[in-house]
Amino acid sequence: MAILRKLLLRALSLIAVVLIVLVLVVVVLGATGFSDRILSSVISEEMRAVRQQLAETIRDPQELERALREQRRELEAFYGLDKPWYVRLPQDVLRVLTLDLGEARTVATAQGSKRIQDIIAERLPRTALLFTTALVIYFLIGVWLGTLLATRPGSKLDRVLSYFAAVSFALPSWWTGILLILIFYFYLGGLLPAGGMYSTPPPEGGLARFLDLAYHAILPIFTLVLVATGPLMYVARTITLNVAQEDHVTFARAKGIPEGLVRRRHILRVAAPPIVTGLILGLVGSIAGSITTEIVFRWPGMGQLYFQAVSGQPDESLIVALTFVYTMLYALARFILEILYLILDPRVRY
Amino acid sequence: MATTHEDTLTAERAEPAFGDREPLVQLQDVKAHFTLRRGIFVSKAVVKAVDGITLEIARGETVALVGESGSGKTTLGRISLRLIEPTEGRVLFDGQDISHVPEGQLLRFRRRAQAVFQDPYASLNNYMTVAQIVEEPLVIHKIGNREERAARVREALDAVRLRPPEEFLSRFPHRLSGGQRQRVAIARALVLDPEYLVADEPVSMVDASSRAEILLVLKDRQEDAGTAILYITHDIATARHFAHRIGVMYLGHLVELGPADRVIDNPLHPYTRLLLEAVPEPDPQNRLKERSIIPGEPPSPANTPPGCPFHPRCPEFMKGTCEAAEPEWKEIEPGHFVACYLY
Amino acid sequence: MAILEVRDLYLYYETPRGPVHAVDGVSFELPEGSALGLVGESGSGKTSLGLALLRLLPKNVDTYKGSIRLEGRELMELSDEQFRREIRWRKIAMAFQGAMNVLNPVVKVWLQIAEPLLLEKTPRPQARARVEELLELVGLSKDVADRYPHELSGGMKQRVVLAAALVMNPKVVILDEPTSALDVSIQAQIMNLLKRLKRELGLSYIFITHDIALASDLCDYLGIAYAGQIVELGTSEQVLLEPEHPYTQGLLESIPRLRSTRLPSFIPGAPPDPVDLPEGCRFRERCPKAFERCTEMPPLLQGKGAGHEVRCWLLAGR
Amino acid sequence: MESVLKVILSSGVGRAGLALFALLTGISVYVLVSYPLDYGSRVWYNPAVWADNPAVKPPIWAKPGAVPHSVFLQEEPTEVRKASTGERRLYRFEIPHPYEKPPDSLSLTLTEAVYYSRPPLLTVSLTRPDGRSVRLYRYSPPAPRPGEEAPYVRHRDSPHRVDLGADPQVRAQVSAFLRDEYGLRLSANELRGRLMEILFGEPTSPEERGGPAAFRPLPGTYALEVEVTVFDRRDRIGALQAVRGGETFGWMGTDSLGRDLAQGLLFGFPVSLIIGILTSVLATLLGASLGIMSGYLGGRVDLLIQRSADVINNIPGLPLLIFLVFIFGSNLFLVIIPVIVFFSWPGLAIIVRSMVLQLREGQLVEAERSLGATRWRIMFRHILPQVGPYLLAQLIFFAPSAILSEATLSFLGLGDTSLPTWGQILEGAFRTGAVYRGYWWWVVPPGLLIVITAVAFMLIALSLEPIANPRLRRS
Repeated sequence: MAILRKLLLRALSLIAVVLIVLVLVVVVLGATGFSDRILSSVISEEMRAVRQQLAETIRDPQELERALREQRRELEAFYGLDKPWYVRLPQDVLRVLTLDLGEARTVATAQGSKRIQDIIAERLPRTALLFTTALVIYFLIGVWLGTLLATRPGSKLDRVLSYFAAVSFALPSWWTGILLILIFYFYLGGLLPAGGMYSTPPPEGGLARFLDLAYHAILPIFTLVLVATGPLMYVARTITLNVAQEDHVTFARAKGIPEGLVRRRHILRVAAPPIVTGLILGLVGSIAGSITTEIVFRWPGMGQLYFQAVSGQPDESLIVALTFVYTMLYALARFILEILYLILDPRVRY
Repeated sequence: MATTHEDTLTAERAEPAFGDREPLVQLQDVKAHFTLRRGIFVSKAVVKAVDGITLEIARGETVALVGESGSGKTTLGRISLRLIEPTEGRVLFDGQDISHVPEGQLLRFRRRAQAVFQDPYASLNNYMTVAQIVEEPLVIHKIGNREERAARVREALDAVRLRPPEEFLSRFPHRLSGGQRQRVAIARALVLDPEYLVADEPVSMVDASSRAEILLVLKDRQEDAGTAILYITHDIATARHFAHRIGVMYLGHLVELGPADRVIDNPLHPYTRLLLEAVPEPDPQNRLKERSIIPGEPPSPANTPPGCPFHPRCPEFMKGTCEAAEPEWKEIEPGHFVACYLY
Repeated sequence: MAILEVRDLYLYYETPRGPVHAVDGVSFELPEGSALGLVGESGSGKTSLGLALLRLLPKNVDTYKGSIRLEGRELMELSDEQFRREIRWRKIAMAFQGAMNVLNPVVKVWLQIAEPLLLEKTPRPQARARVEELLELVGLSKDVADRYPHELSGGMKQRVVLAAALVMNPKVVILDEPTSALDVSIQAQIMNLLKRLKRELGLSYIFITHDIALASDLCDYLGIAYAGQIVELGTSEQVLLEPEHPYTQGLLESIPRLRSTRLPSFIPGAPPDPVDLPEGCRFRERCPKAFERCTEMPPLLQGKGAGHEVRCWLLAGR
Repeated sequence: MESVLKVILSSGVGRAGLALFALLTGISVYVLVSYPLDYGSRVWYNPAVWADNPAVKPPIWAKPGAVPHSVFLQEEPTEVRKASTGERRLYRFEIPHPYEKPPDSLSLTLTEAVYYSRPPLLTVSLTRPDGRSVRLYRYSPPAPRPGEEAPYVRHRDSPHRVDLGADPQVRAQVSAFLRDEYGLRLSANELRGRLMEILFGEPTSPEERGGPAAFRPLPGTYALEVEVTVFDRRDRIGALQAVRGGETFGWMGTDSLGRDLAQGLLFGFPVSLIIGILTSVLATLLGASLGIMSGYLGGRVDLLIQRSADVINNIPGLPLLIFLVFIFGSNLFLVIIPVIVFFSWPGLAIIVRSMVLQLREGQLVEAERSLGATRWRIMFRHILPQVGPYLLAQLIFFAPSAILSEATLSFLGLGDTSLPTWGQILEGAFRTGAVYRGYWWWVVPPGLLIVITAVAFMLIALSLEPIANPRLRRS
């Protein structure tokens, strides 16, 4: 029961975080007048279409102006521009919370839907594909290398990999991506593609299509792995090294347990919960990395979408929706890892 | 319960003079209850660390509090120093109630009452030299000029047998042994010439061969300057040699109090008796016999049993009496009190 | 008949400041079914001695040599793998100091006790039964088996550690400060238990402690360690009643006696820096009886008769 | 603090980090002393400054033997001849060109012309190693405007620049030259893009005349001559500058606007260090003071600080960072650094609080309280020194994150455009597709410098591991 209560509390606090972020985003947009400006430009755009339409039916200029003013008021009421931003706020927040994310202005799905829900539904799996594959790979490599190094602190390999960890931490994922493009696309004569998810035109057939996707995913995933492995490896090494010095490890050795089992059961098993904590702390960096990696490799996922929403012609609904979705994603990933932590560490189950 | 062996020295030291002297520190029915929050949905648990204790310490007297972990002896010491505000009851120092005075007005009291703590590795600031550490109380209380303070620091170091003081002044704590550190801590406490000193397990983390040195320093001080000392310890044997009176604590209660030799030679409470039995002495005969032991483990102070707190483990447990109500505090022989239904 | 015979055992550590002489030429014999107490204060190297006997050496070992004979068999000739397979826990087990940190926090108690059994392919139900039997032997209830260490009190953990040490029916059990973190009442319970196990199972103990009074509670023989060396060795009677070494004498006099009014005394000064030991006798700087010879030459351990050995120049003249 | 330095110096990682850091600091100080503070707006983002530079050229060391970029400046005429009305002043530029290929470009820039009656007349011609001379270009500064009084000042602030490799007038002149000298008939239009090849070469062979014209390089010394005819002796020419565009440029090459990347990269040093240090100092100060307050004071202050820290700690940083910088603008000191600080403090505050909680219950604090020490004294004299080394380690650890965050924002086009940074140089490279064309000198050095700077801090931070993580000290 205690474990359930703990999870419930954690879930509640993460939900609170998502809410707070959502409110923060809406408040910032409203208080800076950004929201109003975007809305009025949307209305002006629609008014142009309306004017053309009405001009064909209404001949009298005065009549036309009146009809247009009427239309404009209706539109303003429709978008809520007739009320100040803080009156719209609860409504906006509620709308997003019920997953009614509105419509995008410039972006659409392959089928042409402008509903942000559809857009995200299309993009999210692509991001998830990159992100989770990379996460699994760098988790395995990082933990494996880190725990391996912990068995021989001070060795040459250990020192080399310490430097690698420092460099890996210092590598911006986008620059790493650019370098890899330069090497594998430019210098190696297009050995690997420079970006995108599929070749143009995409190959037909399930397997061919999948292979094409995998071929395009190699560099972005490699980028994410390269950047994230070092820090995780270092964390895993430090934690394992600490655990290896604890008395219970000596006790296990004294019992005549073979070194392999000592490592697995008495060092790694004990080091696992704090390593998961390290992974949780690295999550923020991974999300940031996945955004810039998508941009560099023109991977049509959420990160690229976010970039599009912010740069060029800003799209308020899209920004709010994506910030919200990113926060939720993060909270979810974090929650999953925390469940893992609880499973791994009997001490916190009570 | 007649005493079996009497000893001239004992009789002399047991002179019940202290009860008549003017008390310096008076603890009157003090309680310290802490609420322990277990979680948002769970009710709070109340830890009764100290549960109604009355004790007086006279000028020039050493009172030892003995008991095992969780008995509340450390909390009681802290209350007497007003490091903890008692939940109930009063603490009088030299006749003045200090139990609820705001921290800002305690400065004069702080100058007159001092403490030495258990862990000489944790109670000294590792970033300060011995000279700075011992001088600090003088700086805080704005006593003397630089030269006067330096002289007093040297005096204090000499008094705790860190000799010659010059050799220690500029050292950092990590260059000292546990016993030496503890003497620095004592010098820091004594440099203000306190009237009252709480020594909380001052030797438990010091090598056996150096313990007596520290306790003798304290004893000298008490004899020369008439300092009242509250000596908190789990080592009842040292209490016999360095205290005038011994109080035995169990789960926040004082179960027995009396002149040191009387408590050792004529223990009244079953707990005291078993505790004494458990103390090993270097004797080759020991290995040939088993000790009588206190069964079980002490319950948590968050969950104290009703009635006499010791009744679940007591070999003399009387059903219907011991668990019903707390036993009264009775004086069995002059100055020797106990809380037990056996008397 | 000595079950364990240790001759000239050395264990030095490498540190940035120089080598630490943790165990510096230690020799003793442990007769079968008896208990030898090794008493020493901080820096005496007593814990290193326990580790040296089980060959649990830290990474910064500088020197590790000497002779350890178990039932007449030289252990120093065994390979690490042989030592692990044949000696650890099967012949020599150890109940560690500080039971708080000795148990693996994420593994259930029963598995930690049964681990060496399961390695030998003992079927799980049988191993489980053995664990429950041991838990009862050390005075714990069976349901402790399925708990995690953090759910146990200090005294219970110490018992679990003891049960774990007994699981393979070892000949020798090294007890490293098994009660130092416990209250006296719990300490007395554990000491009684140790006595009972010794009597009932015929165990031989090496009892490592800083508390000479506690050692007398269990030990037939006592060795007094100072700065990596044994300075006095003999039966409990010899060492406690007729101590010859000034350090032993000082140590005994510094114990406060409950039943006597004589004030305890103390040994002035502090143990020497293990990296920078004094010339000659290592105790001479604190010794009230030190004379010229003590600064010139380190004294050797010499027999005084009836197995009583003392490392002191005072005895050389006799 | 001494001991911290000792810890850093005791490991190879720490020594390497410290050496790197010293180097970076040295370069930054040099840049701060020798560059104007408004370098960004006045130089880097001013296209006129870079007009003469070749676009996207690699550094000189990358292509040995390539035609270098050369600038020839003359402020005084080489020769002056009196004329009936005024003077003829000759400016002569000797251009050594021993290369087997033509230069990338040739341009001439006139800065400041002052005249009193009629505008001076400039006639530009090129004399080649074979003795042939080509008339290239004629120019007169704009005539006086109605109502304007002498002296008439022209091109003082906007110099007149002519690209001799692309100007239509030059094409027409060269077309005439080919016809007159070699009998080659090539229209001005056909010469588009081939002027350099023709001016710095000669037709391959007489047999091929009439066919499609081919030219072979003509190595030797060329002379670009500018004859300035003035109609009043007081007339003045400020300076004339001829530029032969090379295949390479400077130590670090150029970007698509012809900017000297060496300058931009150099200017990035102090900017990066300032971002790193300022941000980490602010984040550490904020985190440490909130953590100490939270831990020592407890109660509502504690609750408020810890709840806020928890929320901020649970926000995915970059999306919010992008959002806030996008909304509030990209001023480095007013927005970017404060926002990064805002996202950085919580972790530290949480850890410092737990350390302080432990210390507060510890015997040192208890001892100090019983001595009568004030809260203030305990917090700063006794608690702070104990968390101090840890704070220092964190301070250094924050810096690379801050540098990377700013670089990422810059890369996303949200950088502060008043200061050139490495991230912005990379943004330009990525936006213009430099990666796909292999312009490595534009892409690799800025990223490498970001990494090196971050690594310098990281190495120091790693060497402080025994302080930041005291459990390791046991080994």
